[in-house]
Amino acid sequence: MDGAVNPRGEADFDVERIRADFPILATEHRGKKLVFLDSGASAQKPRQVIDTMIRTMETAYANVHRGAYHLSETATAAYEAARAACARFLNAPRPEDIIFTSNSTMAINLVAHSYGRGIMKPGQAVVISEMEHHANLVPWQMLRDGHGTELRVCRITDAGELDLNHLAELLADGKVGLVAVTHMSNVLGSVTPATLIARMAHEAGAKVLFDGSQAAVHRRVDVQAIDADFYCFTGHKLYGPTGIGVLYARAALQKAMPPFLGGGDMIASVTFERTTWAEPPAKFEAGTPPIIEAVGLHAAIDYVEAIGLPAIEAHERALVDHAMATLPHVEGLTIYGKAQDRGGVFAFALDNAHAHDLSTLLDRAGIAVRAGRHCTEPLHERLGAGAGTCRASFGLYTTKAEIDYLAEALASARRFFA
Amino acid sequence: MDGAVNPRGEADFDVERIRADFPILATEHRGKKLVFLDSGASAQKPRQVIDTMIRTMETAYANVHRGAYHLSETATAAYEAARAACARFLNAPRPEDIIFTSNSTMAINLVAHSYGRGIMKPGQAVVISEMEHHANLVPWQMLRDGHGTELRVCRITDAGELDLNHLAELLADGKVGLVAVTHMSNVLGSVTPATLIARMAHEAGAKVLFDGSQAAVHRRVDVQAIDADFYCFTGHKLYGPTGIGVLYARAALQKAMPPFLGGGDMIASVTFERTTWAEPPAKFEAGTPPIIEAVGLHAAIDYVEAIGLPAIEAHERALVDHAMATLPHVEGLTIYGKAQDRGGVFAFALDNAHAHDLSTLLDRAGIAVRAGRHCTEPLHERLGAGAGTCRASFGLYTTKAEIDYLAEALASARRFFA
Amino acid sequence: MFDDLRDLYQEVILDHGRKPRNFRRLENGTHHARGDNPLCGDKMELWLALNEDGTIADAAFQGRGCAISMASASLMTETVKGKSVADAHKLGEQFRELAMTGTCPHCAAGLEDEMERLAPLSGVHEFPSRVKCATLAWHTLNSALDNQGKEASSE
Amino acid sequence: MFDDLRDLYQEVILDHGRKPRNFRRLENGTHHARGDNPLCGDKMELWLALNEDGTIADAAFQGRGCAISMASASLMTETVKGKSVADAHKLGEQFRELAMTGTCPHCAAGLEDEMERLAPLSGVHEFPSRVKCATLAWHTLNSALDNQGKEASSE
Ligand SMILES: Cc1ncc(COP(=O)(O)O)c(C=O)c1O
Ligand SMILES: Cc1ncc(COP(=O)(O)O)c(C=O)c1O
Repeated sequence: MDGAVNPRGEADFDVERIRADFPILATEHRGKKLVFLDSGASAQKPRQVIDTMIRTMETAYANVHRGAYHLSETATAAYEAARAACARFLNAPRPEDIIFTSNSTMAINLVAHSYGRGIMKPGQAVVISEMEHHANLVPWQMLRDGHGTELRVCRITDAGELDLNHLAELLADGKVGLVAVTHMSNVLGSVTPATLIARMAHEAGAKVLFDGSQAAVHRRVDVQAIDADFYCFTGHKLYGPTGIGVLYARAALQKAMPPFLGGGDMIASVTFERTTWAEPPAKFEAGTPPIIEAVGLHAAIDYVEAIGLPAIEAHERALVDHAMATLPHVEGLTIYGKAQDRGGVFAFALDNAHAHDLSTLLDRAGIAVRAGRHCTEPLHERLGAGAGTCRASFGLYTTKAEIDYLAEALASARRFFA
Repeated sequence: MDGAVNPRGEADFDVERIRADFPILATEHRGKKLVFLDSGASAQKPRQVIDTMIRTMETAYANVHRGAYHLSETATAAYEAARAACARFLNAPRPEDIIFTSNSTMAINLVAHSYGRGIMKPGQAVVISEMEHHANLVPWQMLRDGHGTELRVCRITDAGELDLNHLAELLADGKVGLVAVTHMSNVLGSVTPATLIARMAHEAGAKVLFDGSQAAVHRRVDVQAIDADFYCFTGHKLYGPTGIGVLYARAALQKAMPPFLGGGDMIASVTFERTTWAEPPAKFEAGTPPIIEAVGLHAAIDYVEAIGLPAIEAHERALVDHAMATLPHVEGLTIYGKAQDRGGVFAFALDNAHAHDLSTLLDRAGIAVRAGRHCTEPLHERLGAGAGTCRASFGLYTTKAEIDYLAEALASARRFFA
Repeated sequence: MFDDLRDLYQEVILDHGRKPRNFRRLENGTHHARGDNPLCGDKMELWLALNEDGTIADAAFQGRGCAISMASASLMTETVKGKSVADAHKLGEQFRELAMTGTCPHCAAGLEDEMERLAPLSGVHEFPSRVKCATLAWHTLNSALDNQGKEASSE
Repeated sequence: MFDDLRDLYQEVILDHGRKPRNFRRLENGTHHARGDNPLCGDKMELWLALNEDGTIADAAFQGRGCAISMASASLMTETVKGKSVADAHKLGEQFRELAMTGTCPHCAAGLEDEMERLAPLSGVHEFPSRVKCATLAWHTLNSALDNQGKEASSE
């Protein structure tokens, strides 16, 4: 299979060595080798992450922040080290700029409450885009309906790129309080020009949030270079455990925002009459946090950083190039999204085959792809694919041979439904 | 050590066999065997839970609900089986009455938003008690300050029991929309008379929520027998993973309540203008849920059910009886809480030794206890222990020998600070 | 490559999926419902025309969905025509059992021929995430009969 | 049983913990702050009286807390009396380093005697969750000097 040296010269990206780290890739399903092309929904976990979680539970587990005893100190240190790792991963100025949540969805809901309801005024507007995941759409609808903000939707071009002229129009009246857009589409793979968007938002007096659920997995993110106010990602897509998400929020905003959830560990002092909040980020982390998950996420970050985000990006770019060179030869296949700057995700449809039927066939061949609308119903309407599409998404363990196999299976499926 | 047959005749509660299931109990800390008396903050994890989580990540992991392929179907079935296990564990009528959250704190915040803001009217009141954990206090303060409800605090007696006469008074004017009280205090161990409280609440036209974070670990809970409207617990205290909590909510209430968090998987249909919600419980579970954690929690429930909640309760009652017979012999020791019905948790203080100093000493002897106010600051003021206490809490792996060792260490600590 | 899927996608399914019968609006319908499977984006609209005596005179549908859901709706409209409302409900129950388990040991007497006709869909029971595709039409039928105008959902 | 804890709880610590010096209100104070460690419930109130020339004429505190935090506050008030504000800040920085690492290689010349006096608290560095107990008094000092009236927190 491919690996070792590839045309772009990432000689040290040895995909077979990487695959050996993922126990699930060695499993068979109904007698077929697993070809997992659904990493965009959730990625598989390397041995390094699994082992770290085991070790924590077997030797170093206790609740954090609450105990003065040795085991709790150890657990607290590990939890805080995970925060520092996330800060490094995003190049956030300080560990305290990182808030742990349960997933990206919760991170965005937190911003919708603590910044949206807490700081924005009714009548101000939130700008999202046509290609947002429901996680970055529904919270803003709920804010609109509950708080009286306006919701503006920035168009995308037919190539699947953010329409920056439209964005400029939407920002022109100065009423926008927040631009909340994806950093990479989970359907089209399009990467948005984050630095430019942030500059446009800031010039119009708005803050900016990037949904980095996909982007952070596929390329190096630098929140300071982008000048992001908020940036989120989710652990389970970054080869880490479920149950943990990450929100970067600029220190001054964390200070200004009221908390979202109430409970233990987020207060400085409590009486029945009055409560004062702890300092950020504790203020935003109510209750027992995802301790084992934070430690697992730390291991996942160490894992991808050891491989190197640039190497991962190059590997996935090579995969996308290969897919775009190979798949169009399959008769009757439509591929969605033609953005210049794109990551290892794309949606597709086959004439005469409904996405759901197609995914059942591919599954029979051992290929896991998603079918449906991938939590982007409005985008699918926009694409004229309201009935749904299939989506393939690559991970660092994906090979060109797997893409060739997908092409073969698609050609065969076409004959099946002919 | 104790085990095998004990005076109460639970012949088959073999604590040594149970201890062998918990890898961490075999570890040493600074040369001392671990005596873990902080299970009330978070319990240790048995091999059965750890192995299930490993197996899931190694052989059966994918995102749930979103894929038509085999691996995703397997993961979805496992996630839904965990929901069914939680329903059985609480004797909820149907699996769909269970909502997964990230912890108890989130479960209570969900109720404070979806029921509190969603259904309650400003001017209505929430009744809590003097012995609530901050998780069941701060969300109601935030509701009061944001929604205009009143917050009423039911007194406890000097024995540490809920003052039912006072509860009756607080309910008398019919303005109470919700009674939200602990089912077992995390400081005093007091178990509250849930069935009676629910009846009183319902007769006054109020719904009732029980914070079962402690109770569900220590005895069998039957939400139908209690007639609870809401009941929550948290995975990590039940020998399961962090990152998952459970909310039982009566079906009719789930139907009536608006959702709390917005995102994927909780919608039926989305356009930019308007979103319709999925059926409960999906409506309340936005985003990728704690999949690995749900499977781990399922294993934890299977584990405690195999031992049997009645056996666990009897074991812990024997431990408490032993502690109450032994520890008062330590000179200068105060034990807080004297409720008739109590579980394996108690707070204590030693004359001339601040709780924090005491816990550092005990830690040196290998004993893990918590020092502080255990997220119950108002209760500590009520107890005249505003500077904090130490707390010992038992798990199913706790032995009488460990309690004897605690007594010895306390006597020695007293000499140290004399 | 996919020969072992011929059990699920029998020729009759592919045929009904490609050319669903009764795929039209019913202008003179007496009952109507929409059905929706949010997960896959399947949507359908169902019309029924009942006779005075309560039997189903006509049934028709429109919508979009996978081969399984289109074929199931097509076969359903064919099967319920001429049946009493009670029999239509009974068929729905039995069909759901068939779709979930692959067999229907409790299938009541008197409807054997109709169940025979629906049998090609029984292969779906091996595909848990596809069962809903097959049952959506029947959910929608229920909601048209019970509860005029309310949306059905197979979720 | 606890002999190896004598490094942390040296006799001077236990003595200052039991009988803290300068434990009183300062009626004629010029500076004041509250300090709070929410985790353990430690609370303290600190008063300073500064001379015209900016040296610290008097320092006193009240509050509740563990032996470490009481002893640290007691030693701190003794140590800063007569010092300039700049020296008090410098002592605070050096003390925090001592508490966190157990040594203070960068300790500036000129304050050796004062650091010597604070040395008994250096054992705290082996107890990460107790470092805050030792530094709370110095955080409170900073906030009294910098920022009249604002609460300090060692969180
Ligand atoms: C009685 C009680 N309620 C609520 C909680 C909060 O649980 P969690 O931190 O898992 O949300 C706890 C434990 O910390 C508790 O003991
Ligand atoms: C772009 C994007 N945003 C948000 C999410 C939501 O992530 P989660 O479900 O982990 O909250 C996803 C993935 O589902 C995504 O792809």
